[in-house]
Amino acid sequence: MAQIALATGFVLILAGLYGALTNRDILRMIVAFTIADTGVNVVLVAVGYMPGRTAPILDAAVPVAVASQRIIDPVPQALVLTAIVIGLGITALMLAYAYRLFRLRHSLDISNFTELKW
Amino acid sequence: MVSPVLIIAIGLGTAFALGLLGSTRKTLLFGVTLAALAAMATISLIWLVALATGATETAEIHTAGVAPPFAINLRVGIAEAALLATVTLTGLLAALSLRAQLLTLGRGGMAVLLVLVMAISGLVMTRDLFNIFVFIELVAIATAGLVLLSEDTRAVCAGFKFLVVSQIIAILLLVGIIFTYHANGSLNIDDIGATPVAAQGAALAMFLLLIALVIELKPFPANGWALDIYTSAHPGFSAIFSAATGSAALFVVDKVVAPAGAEWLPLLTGIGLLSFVGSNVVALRQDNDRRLLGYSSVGQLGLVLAVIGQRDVLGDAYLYVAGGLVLSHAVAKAGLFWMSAILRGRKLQDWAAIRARAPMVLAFATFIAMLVGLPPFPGFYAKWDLAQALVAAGRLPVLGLILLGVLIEAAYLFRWFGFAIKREAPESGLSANMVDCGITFAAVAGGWALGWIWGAIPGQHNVLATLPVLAVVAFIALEPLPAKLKNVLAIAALLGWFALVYGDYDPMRLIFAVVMIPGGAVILLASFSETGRRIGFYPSAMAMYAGLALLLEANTFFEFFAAWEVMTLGSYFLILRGRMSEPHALSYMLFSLGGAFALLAGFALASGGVQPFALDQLGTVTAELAPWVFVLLAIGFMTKTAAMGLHIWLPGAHAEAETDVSPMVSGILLKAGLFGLFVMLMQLGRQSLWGVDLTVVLAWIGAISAFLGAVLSIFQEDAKRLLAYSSISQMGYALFGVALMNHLGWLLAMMFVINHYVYKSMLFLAVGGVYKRTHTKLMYQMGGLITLMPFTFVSVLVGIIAMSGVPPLSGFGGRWIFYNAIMDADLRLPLILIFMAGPIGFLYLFRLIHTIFLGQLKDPHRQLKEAPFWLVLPQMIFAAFLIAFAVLPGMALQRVDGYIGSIFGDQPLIWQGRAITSEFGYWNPVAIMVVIAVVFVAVFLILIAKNHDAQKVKQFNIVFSAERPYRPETTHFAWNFFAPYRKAMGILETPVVTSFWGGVTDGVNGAAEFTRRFYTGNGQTYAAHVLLFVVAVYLIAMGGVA
Amino acid sequence: MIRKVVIGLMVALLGVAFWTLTSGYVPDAELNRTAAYYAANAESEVGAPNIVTGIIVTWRGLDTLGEVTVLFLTSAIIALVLSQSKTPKGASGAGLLPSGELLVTGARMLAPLIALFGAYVIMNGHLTPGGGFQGGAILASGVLLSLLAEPSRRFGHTVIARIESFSGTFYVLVGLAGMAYAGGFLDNGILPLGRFGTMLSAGAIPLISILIGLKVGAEFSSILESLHETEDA
Amino acid sequence: MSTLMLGLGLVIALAMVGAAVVALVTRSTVTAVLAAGLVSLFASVFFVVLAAPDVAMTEAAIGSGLTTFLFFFVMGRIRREGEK
Repeated sequence: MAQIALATGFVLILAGLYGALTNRDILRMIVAFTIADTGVNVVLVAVGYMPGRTAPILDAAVPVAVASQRIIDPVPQALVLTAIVIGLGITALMLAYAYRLFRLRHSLDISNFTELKW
Repeated sequence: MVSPVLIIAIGLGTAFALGLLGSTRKTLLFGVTLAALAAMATISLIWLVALATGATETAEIHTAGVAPPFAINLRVGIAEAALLATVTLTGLLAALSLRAQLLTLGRGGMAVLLVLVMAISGLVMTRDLFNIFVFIELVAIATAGLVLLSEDTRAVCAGFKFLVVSQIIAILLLVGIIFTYHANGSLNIDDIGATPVAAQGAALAMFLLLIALVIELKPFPANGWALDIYTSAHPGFSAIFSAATGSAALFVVDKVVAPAGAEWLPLLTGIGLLSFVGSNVVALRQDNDRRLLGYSSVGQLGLVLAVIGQRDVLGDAYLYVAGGLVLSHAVAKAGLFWMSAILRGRKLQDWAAIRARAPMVLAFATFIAMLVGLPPFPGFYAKWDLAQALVAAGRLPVLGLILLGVLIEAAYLFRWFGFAIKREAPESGLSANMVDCGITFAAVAGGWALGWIWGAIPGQHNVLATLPVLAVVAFIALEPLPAKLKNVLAIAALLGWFALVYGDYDPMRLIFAVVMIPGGAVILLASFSETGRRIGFYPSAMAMYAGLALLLEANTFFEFFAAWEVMTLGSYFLILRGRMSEPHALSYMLFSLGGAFALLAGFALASGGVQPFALDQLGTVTAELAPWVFVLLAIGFMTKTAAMGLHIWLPGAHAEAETDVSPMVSGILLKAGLFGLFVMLMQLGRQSLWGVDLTVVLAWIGAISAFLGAVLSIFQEDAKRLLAYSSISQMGYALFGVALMNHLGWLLAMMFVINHYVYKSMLFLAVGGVYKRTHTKLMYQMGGLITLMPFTFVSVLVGIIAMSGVPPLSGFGGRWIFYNAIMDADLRLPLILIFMAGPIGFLYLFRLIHTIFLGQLKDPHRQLKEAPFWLVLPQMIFAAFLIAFAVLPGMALQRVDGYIGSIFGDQPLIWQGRAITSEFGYWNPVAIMVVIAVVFVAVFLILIAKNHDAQKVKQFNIVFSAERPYRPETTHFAWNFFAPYRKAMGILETPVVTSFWGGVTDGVNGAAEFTRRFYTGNGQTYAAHVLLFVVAVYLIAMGGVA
Repeated sequence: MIRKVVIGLMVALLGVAFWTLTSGYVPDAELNRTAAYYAANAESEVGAPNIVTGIIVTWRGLDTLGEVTVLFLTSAIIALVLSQSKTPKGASGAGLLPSGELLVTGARMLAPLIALFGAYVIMNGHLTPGGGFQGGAILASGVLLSLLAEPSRRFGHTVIARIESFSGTFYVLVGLAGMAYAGGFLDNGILPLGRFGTMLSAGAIPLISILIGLKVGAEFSSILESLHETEDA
Repeated sequence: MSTLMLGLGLVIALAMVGAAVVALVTRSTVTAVLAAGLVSLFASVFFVVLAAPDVAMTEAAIGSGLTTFLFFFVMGRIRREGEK
């Protein structure tokens, strides 16, 4: 299972990167990056996964005493939560930038914004 | 002690709380923001001082009340505290620099700035991998926000490109972090380092982590995105981006690479070096100031990354070296960005506007010297220690590339400085106000303070604490005084110093000291002819003299090298003062730095990293290394004596310098190279490499310099250029003498030290006086000045007699010793060259007197007066000295002769009364003087007797008989005077060396032009570059590491 | 075309690296030492049955503070970005959903429910899945819904800004209180841990969750509003 | 682990990749945004399978919900701007 999740996550990352680097439409670049971000999240969660164990929540079924035999690693999940929110922040920022760029040139083609160079 | 967590809490809390203050009271908001930044800076400084003085230990701060690795922890040690102070102070000053934008935009902008400074501080302190990621993202987002504060709409594009790359970095970083966690079971950096890992994929995870952090450092060539930010963002922000963010990112790499292990260091070294050299090459073709600073920033980050790669060999010196480079970079770059806020124009030439403000020039010079690593700034100490460690570890190629990079960086920075000093200043190019200037000078003060601190660290020799350098600082402070008063003080300072030290010197050093220190004071007499305040002259001149004074004082390699660099810097500023000297000063600086780097490498090779290493231990170098040390040092010293091949800087630099500067740089400065050669040869003696005796090579170079210098000299039309080429020739003689490695050869060289100083200074002053009156240096525009400027004529006459080596003046003494010396030696072939240089020398010297003083007086010159008194006075002193020295050479030479005898263990000269006897003959100066005087008086009387036969001719009675000449100079009989010889010797005039160095310059510039096409401006292409970079490094690294 | 091939090749090479990671990946059989520590000490140290919440609020509280700050920054910057450009007049909204009577009524009815649900998720974050982020996002979706339903109606910017500032400042202050009264910055032990598994337990975790929820909700709302607004900001 | 779970995981994984491919190749930006939202939605289901309920909730609310709306808001703005 973990391998499947890992592979899926990596495929999403690679697909996202490819899309972000080949699509010249700025909005589509951002879409591609969100896909890559999702892929990263899947990879992160997959790394914490341990077959046959439950979510890291202690309750009647999982008392503290046996917790370390029953639950999966909670750390990657905590990291992913942070990563998701940060990803949203960056996506929102890029979108706002996209709007500003569009206002600047009435175009969303990244190759039109090259006056800074050399 | 307040907890450093408060830096984070204050930054964040204030950013959040700004919203509670309402959005209308912007001044209040700004005040609160500044107060918060000031509080953060204060906490950092308190910790810095406490840690530096040993009042407290490195602090480990736990959050959540749990020890690491289970909760995030922070650390504040000396390195962290220094960086925190840099970051917070930069933030505070940047807030002031950005005040107009922040006040317009209100609390949003201020909150973003606060969060940025907080996040960079957090990045410095945290010891947790994922926490690093969070702070990096915060920094990235805040950067994208603050970029928008620029009035430049292109900043929007730059910000977007930056965000795209940030996304890629985030992805790589997260994947790297999670797999590192998987392999180690911990996110704590120290914990990861403490547990050995065998898990599969750990190396790859570490690679992804490191490469993501390295891309944060904008490595060349995957850095187009960052350069656009430098170009378009508000300079107040760029200062943070370069100084604070860059330094923190470096520190993060340093933190992570510690647990990653030493096998990653070569990779970092490689990336760092590529980035350093590559960025600097591309920067050569920049003409936008901020983009140039961007390339320089990126290059500096690369340099420090390469230094991080050397942490395994730097040992205890690691923090000192890396810290010195980082802090120099941070302070200088922030200062330059803030300065660029004051400048209206964006072209490098527009910086000429600062010329009107001396403090601005001082600031600019300070920053450039810091970046290039010149004394007394920390980069200089760092460079020295780095070189020692690298050579000791056998990493010469690394050292070579670093020095190459520094040289290229120096090329564009000093070219820029030249623009600022020499180009035409744009109308109202400055928008100076109190705050921006204040910020800039805060950086200047920081730079000098750092220089002091780096020198004051135990075990170091504090360049700033030496008396001569303090005198230079004093002269900077004395700038508002009138020039005449400063001149009195300068002469007093030189003589005072000489009185203080002369008792300690051996006879040889004493000769040099007399030439350099009181000799300098005599030349300074000529400076009384200047009026006004002469801003910039005295600090520069005193820096040169300070360097020379310290050179003679130096006991260790470090002291010698520091003195050498101080001297170089001072003389560069002096030379740059000349009216047309911009390109020449630059080439002087570059050759000097190149030579200095050869010295640096040579010293490091000799000491093998042992410090301090005394100069007189040079002889203890192992036989294996000695020839290489010899070669490096000889190259370094010969750049200063302008030996043929390394000479092309000299003619322009000497000829275009000011009237009283030319004799200083020619008569005095060239001797520093000779002094170095003496010191070196005294210790190392003869060395041979691949069966070739290196002293013979030197002798050949000396002979060729003597010959070709003379040949080139005879074809000059510019009187000062003629003298400059003659200096090359004269130094060639001296070099030849030194390289003979026998008693008489050295005595000859010592004789040249004295003679060349006297007559070259005299001739330069004389020609300078003529220039002052005629406003031309071209000889064919002059003539017949003998009646109008008789004193000057006398000094030129005395000068050329002395120089050409005919009796009775001291030049003949030189020749006499010289012929004795070569009879002793077994070098027959170079002898021929040297012999031929003699008569050729006579040809150009003849022109000097014939064309300027004899012949017809030109119409525009009829009303001329004698040169100013203060120019004539030192000439007369020199003339008197020459005559005295000719009669009594023993007064100076006898002691030196004895001293040299004690080195070589022989005594070929016998000093008897007025006569000197060698095995080949004897020389009685007094007798010769009497004979010559009698002959001269006799001929003179005959001439006077026959004077009535002479006929006066109107000046233009034949020349204008036909049509008007197309090129007026061709009508002067002295133009192209030696055209007939050109047919024979023209081939020697082919500018082979100039073409060679020109080719090198063109090649580097071409490479720069080619490389910068790489930066297409397309954000997507930049992102592709980043990916390409990652993949390329991956392929290389997996070959080497995994 | 060449560009696509080159990029494809590079992505493929990166894929090789990732493939190495995947193929060499072996899931842990035991919890590693960090995770084991959390499992063993969730009750005694933070008192939160939901270990993930315990980690993000307390053990890795600094990350979470940073993350909240990311949203704060984003919303501030987006406001800056958009305030520099005037928005054209005209129809508003995404234009996907018709803002009919039904939707308006539905939204008005749903909004309190959504808010309640958000509050529940926030308050139970330390017991069950959920917490400040999730709850905050749910709160924001309530705002989103009413934005869609009634594009012309505007939430008070000042109210959102006040909530944003207040919760953020208070969060930092709670963190500092941890330094003064407990083991360190962001230590939840400033309040009694209470009885394990009840609503009012786990020290300051519920309090911090509320602050996070409010903060996140306010930031999201402000981002959404900024991007949605029709008039000049 | 049951084969059923494994099969479920595989199906979701394929669905995610499929949606991602659609998002990247489609000509319409609207479709792309929706497909990307779908990827997130599938991911959140996947997280439930991977025993990460907290993450699943967050991904669903933020990744697929809010992000998608952000896209539409900006696209709406851009369209109005373009019509001007």
